[in-house]
Amino acid sequence: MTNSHRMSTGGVRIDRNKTVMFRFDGKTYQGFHGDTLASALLANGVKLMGRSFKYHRPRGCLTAGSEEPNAIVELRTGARREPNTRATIAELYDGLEAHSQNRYPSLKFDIQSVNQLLSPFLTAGFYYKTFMWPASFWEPVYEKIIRKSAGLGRAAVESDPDSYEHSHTHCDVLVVGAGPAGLAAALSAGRTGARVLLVEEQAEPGGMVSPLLDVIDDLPAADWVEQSLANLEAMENVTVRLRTTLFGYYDHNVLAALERVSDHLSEPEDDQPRQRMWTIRAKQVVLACGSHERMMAFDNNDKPGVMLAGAVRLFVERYGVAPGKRVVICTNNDDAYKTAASLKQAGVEVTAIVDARGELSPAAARAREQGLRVDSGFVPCKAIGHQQVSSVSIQRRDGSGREVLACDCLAISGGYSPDVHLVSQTGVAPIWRDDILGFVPDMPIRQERSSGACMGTFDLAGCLTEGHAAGRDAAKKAGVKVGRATKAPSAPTEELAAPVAVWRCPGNGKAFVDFQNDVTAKDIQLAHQEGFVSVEHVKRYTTLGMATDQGKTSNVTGIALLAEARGEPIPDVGTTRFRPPYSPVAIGAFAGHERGKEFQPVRRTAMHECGEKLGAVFVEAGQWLRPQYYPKSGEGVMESIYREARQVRETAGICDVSTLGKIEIFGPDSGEFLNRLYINGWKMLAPGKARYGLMLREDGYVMDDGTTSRLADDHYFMTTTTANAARVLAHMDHAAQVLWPDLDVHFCSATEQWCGVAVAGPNARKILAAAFGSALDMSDENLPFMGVRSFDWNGARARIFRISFSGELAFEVNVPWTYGEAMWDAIWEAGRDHGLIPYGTEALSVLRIEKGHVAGNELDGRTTAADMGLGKMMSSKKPFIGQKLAGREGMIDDQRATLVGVKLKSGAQRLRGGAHLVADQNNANAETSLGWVTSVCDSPAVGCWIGLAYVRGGLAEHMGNTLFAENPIYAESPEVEICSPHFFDPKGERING
Amino acid sequence: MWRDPQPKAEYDVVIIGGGGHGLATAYYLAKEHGITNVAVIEKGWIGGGNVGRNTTIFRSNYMFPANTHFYEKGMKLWEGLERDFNFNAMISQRGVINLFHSDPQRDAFARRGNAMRLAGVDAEFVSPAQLKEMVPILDFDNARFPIQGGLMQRRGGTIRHDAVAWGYARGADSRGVDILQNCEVKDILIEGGAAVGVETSKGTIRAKKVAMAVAGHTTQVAKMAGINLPVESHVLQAFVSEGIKPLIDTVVTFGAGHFYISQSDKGGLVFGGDLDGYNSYAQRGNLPMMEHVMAGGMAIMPAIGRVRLLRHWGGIMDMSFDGSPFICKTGVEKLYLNGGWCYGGFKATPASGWCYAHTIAKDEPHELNEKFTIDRFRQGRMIDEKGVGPNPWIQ
Amino acid sequence: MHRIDCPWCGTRDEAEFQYQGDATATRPAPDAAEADFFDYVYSRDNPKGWHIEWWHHVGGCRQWVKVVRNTMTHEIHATGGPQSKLSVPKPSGSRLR
Amino acid sequence: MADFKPLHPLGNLDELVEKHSFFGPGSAAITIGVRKSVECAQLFAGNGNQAKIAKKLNFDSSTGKATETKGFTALPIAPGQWILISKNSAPGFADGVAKSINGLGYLSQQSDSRICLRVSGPKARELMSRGCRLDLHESHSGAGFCAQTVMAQIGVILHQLDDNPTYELYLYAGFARSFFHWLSHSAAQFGCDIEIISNQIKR
Repeated sequence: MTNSHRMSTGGVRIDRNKTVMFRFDGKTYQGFHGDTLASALLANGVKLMGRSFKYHRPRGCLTAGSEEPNAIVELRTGARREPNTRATIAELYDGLEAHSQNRYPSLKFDIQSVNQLLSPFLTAGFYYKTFMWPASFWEPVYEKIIRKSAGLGRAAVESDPDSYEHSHTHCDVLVVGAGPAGLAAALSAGRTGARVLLVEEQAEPGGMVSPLLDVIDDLPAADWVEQSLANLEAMENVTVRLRTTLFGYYDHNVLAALERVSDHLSEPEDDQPRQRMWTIRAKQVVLACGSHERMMAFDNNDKPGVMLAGAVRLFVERYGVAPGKRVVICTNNDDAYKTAASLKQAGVEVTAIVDARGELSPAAARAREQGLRVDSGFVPCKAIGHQQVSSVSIQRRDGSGREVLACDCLAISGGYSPDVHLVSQTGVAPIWRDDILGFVPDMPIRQERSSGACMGTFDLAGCLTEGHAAGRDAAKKAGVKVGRATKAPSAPTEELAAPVAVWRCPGNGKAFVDFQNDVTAKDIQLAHQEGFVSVEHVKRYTTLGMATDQGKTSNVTGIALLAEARGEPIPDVGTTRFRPPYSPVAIGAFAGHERGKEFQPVRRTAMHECGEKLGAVFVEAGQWLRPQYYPKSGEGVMESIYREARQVRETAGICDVSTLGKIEIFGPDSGEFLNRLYINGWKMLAPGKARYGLMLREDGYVMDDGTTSRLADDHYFMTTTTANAARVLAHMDHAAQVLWPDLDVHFCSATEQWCGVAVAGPNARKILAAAFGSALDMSDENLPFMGVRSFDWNGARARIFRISFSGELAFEVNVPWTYGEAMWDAIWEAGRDHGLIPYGTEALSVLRIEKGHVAGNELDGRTTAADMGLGKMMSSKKPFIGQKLAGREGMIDDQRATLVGVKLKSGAQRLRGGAHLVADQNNANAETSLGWVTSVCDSPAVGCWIGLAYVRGGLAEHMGNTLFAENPIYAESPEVEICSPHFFDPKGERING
Repeated sequence: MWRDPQPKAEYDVVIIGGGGHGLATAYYLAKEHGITNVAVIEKGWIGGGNVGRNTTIFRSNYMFPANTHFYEKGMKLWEGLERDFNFNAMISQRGVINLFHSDPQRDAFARRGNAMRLAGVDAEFVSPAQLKEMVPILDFDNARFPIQGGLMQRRGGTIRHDAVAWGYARGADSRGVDILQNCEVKDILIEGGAAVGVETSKGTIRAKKVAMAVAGHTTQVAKMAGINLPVESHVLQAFVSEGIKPLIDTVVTFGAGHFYISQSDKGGLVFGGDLDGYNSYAQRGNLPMMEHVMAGGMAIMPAIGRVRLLRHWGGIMDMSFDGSPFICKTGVEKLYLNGGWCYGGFKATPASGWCYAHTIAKDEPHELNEKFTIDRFRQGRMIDEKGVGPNPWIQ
Repeated sequence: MHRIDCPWCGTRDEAEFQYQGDATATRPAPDAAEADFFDYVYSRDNPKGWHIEWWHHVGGCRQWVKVVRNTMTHEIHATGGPQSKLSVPKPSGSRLR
Repeated sequence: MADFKPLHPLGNLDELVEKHSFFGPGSAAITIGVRKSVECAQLFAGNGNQAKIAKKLNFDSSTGKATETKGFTALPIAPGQWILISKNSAPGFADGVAKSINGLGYLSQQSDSRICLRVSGPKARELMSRGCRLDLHESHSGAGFCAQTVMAQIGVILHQLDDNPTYELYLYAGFARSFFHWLSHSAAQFGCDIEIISNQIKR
């Protein structure tokens, strides 16, 4: 059965010298380079390509393009398996492997096709009603059945091995579609010198033009198309992108397109991505996206072998494939006569042309003159055949003259619907035109215009003229000097007679409207009978137009049938809203390179490798990576953390603190600025000193805290928490630019100008003195607690801050970023004899919990300064952001949860963050919960598990009380004692060493 | 399904808004309080707002008691809903899992999970090993933010959203409630400091009580009565892929990016992320958030790369300034407010309708909704689950 | 996708900005009443139509850009710097939706 | 002790070149140059002094346009703010500038905060389009064009050096490796070479 339906000549897209081997459902076939999977299967006489969603009816391809509802397959295998791939646009490559889907055990014999027998129950809305007997069975029984039969193809379960990329472009004129109208538009716009981008979904331009029958500028259309493409590509100001689908028309004339870079290959080559997503900022847009042919609703209109007439012609002309050997054409318009002519020219038997129109149109008359049988006033009423069509029964519209015609291909044209998908996305309403039986776009409302078939212009000459004018108009409106008028490409004028409405042909069987979702004409009537009047309700109830083709071939018929049921004209029914994307787009393409480890950029500190060398385990802190702990060989996580914490208090530790946000602030009003930002005062801070500061949001809750130093009269250096660095800088931008532009204050981030280490522990001074040598006097006198000094150290400008998060004698040393490693090494070297160890964020946390210092866990955006025990810091002598709203009754309520310490009582195993504190274990509920534990550690310094917590009433009410740390998630409920959060060295004596 | 009546001159209660909440309110007014002389007034077609354009998830995994009890009431109503109105809404308790990716996040989730458990709501931690079993396509090997575990509510899940609107509509209609479609409220009539009816595109309709339930248009309608609310309207996008065979059996949310996902009964992957982030009444979103959401998907489930996005759309969220809703009386007598649902409105539908019906019928809130007042902001008693403060676009 | 004309950088994609809400609320004087601060933080007009709002150009010059934008159509009427005085346009026959 | 040896945020540059050069097909259509060091500072005009500073230092008043002076390039980045980049990586060049503006503004030392990558070659513009949302078409931006924008989620200051075109990208040091990873991977399809751009003066 090899290439039984391939004609000996013809096929402008295929290269007969390049044969391509491929497999479908395990069987090997041969096609040609340039084929689609659908054309190659048809060439091999394979008509059965899929099963429908609900009834599992056998289906062949209906169309030759991206609007295909039936012939959808699983393409490729393994991690590259792509479900629901339209065989009509899948380009053939050597070794292509595809499988039919939604069938078991095989495409030819599908067990679930018994659903057809159940079809009385599976009509519109079946989900909602049928499975109510009995309701209690829904979840355990029916749901499983429904879910198992859900969906079409199988997605891959392994990570997608291919890459995707994004790309950006700008143009004066974007032309969508390279059919005759689009080519004419791109040519005319291009000749004005405008920057033009032409995108075309197909691998080749030309659209629905008939390459041999049509004539443009006195050339066979195929030649004109080829010449036009060459002309466009020769223009420097024009870019043509084929295999590129414009799928979304977004705000401000930004459009998105998907370029299928490698889908026509077995796998991407040469570091190319699989697909590339284009974001296009176009000044003006010409939409020339054509139209979609419609099916007629007649019984069994879904049999394989029943196809749209235009698709039949494309298979013949593009691929040299005869979809059948004996073809019956049924139409309500003139376009199908082109199919007849094409088939005739290719030597395929056209048994009859069944034309619903009572009067012979000029095209019909010509066909008759050429010896073709034309049955005017007839419509198809039933397709007959087992797994594919073998004959069709036709009759007059009044029911008389019934006749059965044998055929193996039934080519149907129910008229053309202008493709208004993209233009609808701009908000343009489709308006109904009775003369063409289709919706066309209303007046443009963005910078776009429609031309050609998508505007309802179906004759070739008209398309060319419109396209040409649209291209020039777009260029002009984009601000390009368009110069003298140019001549539009020309084609012989055709007289197209009007189509006649044929929606439901006579019959009582299954006449499909939406093929993929198995929505029949009867379903639409039924939905209406059940009281669904709105087109949106009917869409949702029947699922009309909700399949992967978004109803491109079915919506108009569905609306027409609803109009019939409602007894109203079509415009009164209206349309449902088209939603982007125009055709389905791979999720990976939207993500682009932002996946896996690349989901977000990684920020590394200057000393990252120092940590690595010492065996650090890193942890994500926002985008940063920070050393979390430094396990020695054989050491567990906890052992490592507690060893590090213990060692800091015994000797000394070094910790990379580069990720803290750092902001340099300049100007005479800096002090005043800080006064307004922070709750505490700043004007009296002397140069060379640092101070802890707390800032609120305008609603009175704590925003961030940190240490800020005064380096000179008009120069401050602020630090923020790692997590809030960006937020604080934005907050300051607002304050400086919007609130107080009169303040002479200027600032910028210096987070990456400076890197820093904290050196903490009794030996810290000794170590740094050794490291600095004569560069800095480390004495208490020169560098007292909260003192700040700048100094030159080994050729680097360094800053040292005597501040302590751990409660130990501690310093933070900053040097410019590129000296980070050198600084680390120098201090490391100096600490060799003083028991210096590296410590990570976990030990840092242990140390600060022991001291009762708050951190991220305690700053959850719902805490006030008073909640944290810092109410007294709020100055009453000056105004600051958040001051007023922090005074609302609910925020100063004495029943607020405030910061306390918790100590695990002996006997219990451990404490965990997130536990709720209750007084009575036997009466633990949402109302009796007094608060929650924020941070915990098994404190080496205290000798037991301790934690920080917020408790209603705070220390005032609970000091010394025993509460339960209720933790149902872990099935734990240990006893804890409430105590001061200053567990260790409460008098703060250790900061002096 | 329901009648298409002409408006009467007067009703006991007029509900503005034929979305999920309005219809549910009418249903419970009739069923629980015997108040059937009720009209639900809808500008377009019923169920055309957020109840028809959400991602169909229900859950009650909140931290603050005001929310936990309320949403748990909703959960219980969901569980009995189908029998209640003899209509299959395809309720599927497939579980909702919030992934966590760091120790602080784990602790924050523990706090929430414990709050749920203490309120009698189911919650549990699931380990990476369990997650691998439940959601095999999660990426544990190459994640930018490694998955450490998840907080799971097994009773959470998904429902067929349209069925909810239709079920309530049918139930209300059969009890005598008039559903007036294509009827736009132009003004709220106030006499002597009390609401007495509405002016509509179909004429004046008087009412003993007027109740607003208009989601994204809450501030617009409230303004008719001179009420200014701490609410902004923002667009939230939703996405659905082509139908594929079952791949994801639960609802999964990514804790380190804006992404959540489930799979519908028809096989589509239904997913979403965060607000587009600017005031909007347009039911469409833009590219940056789309790309961001799908990057979130690819960050934790790189196998979905070749699954195709079928459609995306937007809904208008009535974002309150603390992320929590209003079901309360207003400064105007006999005028009631239901709004500020942010993007949590769908799952609240039954509880919202039930509590709102109570509030309207008794002219005082039920204890389940007594904290959902407008005054809470002035009092400084916000219910801010996210802790991001008065910035509705990031709530 | 919004394209916002930053007065300093020129027209840029929405992706470079962080939205910062209603720009018509003005911060009261420091000694104003709590109620005034309440309105500043919580009272919003939330118009369906023209809205004057802040877009912080974090991915560019870091200026707080004032933007007059339509919340129904997403159309932008005008942009200005942090201290600019912008107002909403008179009703026009825009068909954008 | 000897002076500290600086380490480039991309690590050992010789190893980087070794590892990444010519990893694409055919001859390289992209060259990514890594500047060994950048000597730069951020200049702020004090309130009301913007025009005075611009005049004093002969800055081009139009936004989006770099000014070349004898010793440095000035990239305007916000009203009254410029990034000054020393032409010969002279350390301490900012002190000279500070002196010449004589209290009209403030300088923040930023030499270590950013790295500089130079993108050149026949496909430079196409490579830039993979991440840059700006219109870099020749009709729109030429030599001297500069802008702050975001590429691959990372903030960059972009400076077009010539019409070939050649671009320089300045980005924060912490992002150096992430950005380089993205840039070099995006460049692979064109064929890409890595080179080190030495400084005329050693720091």
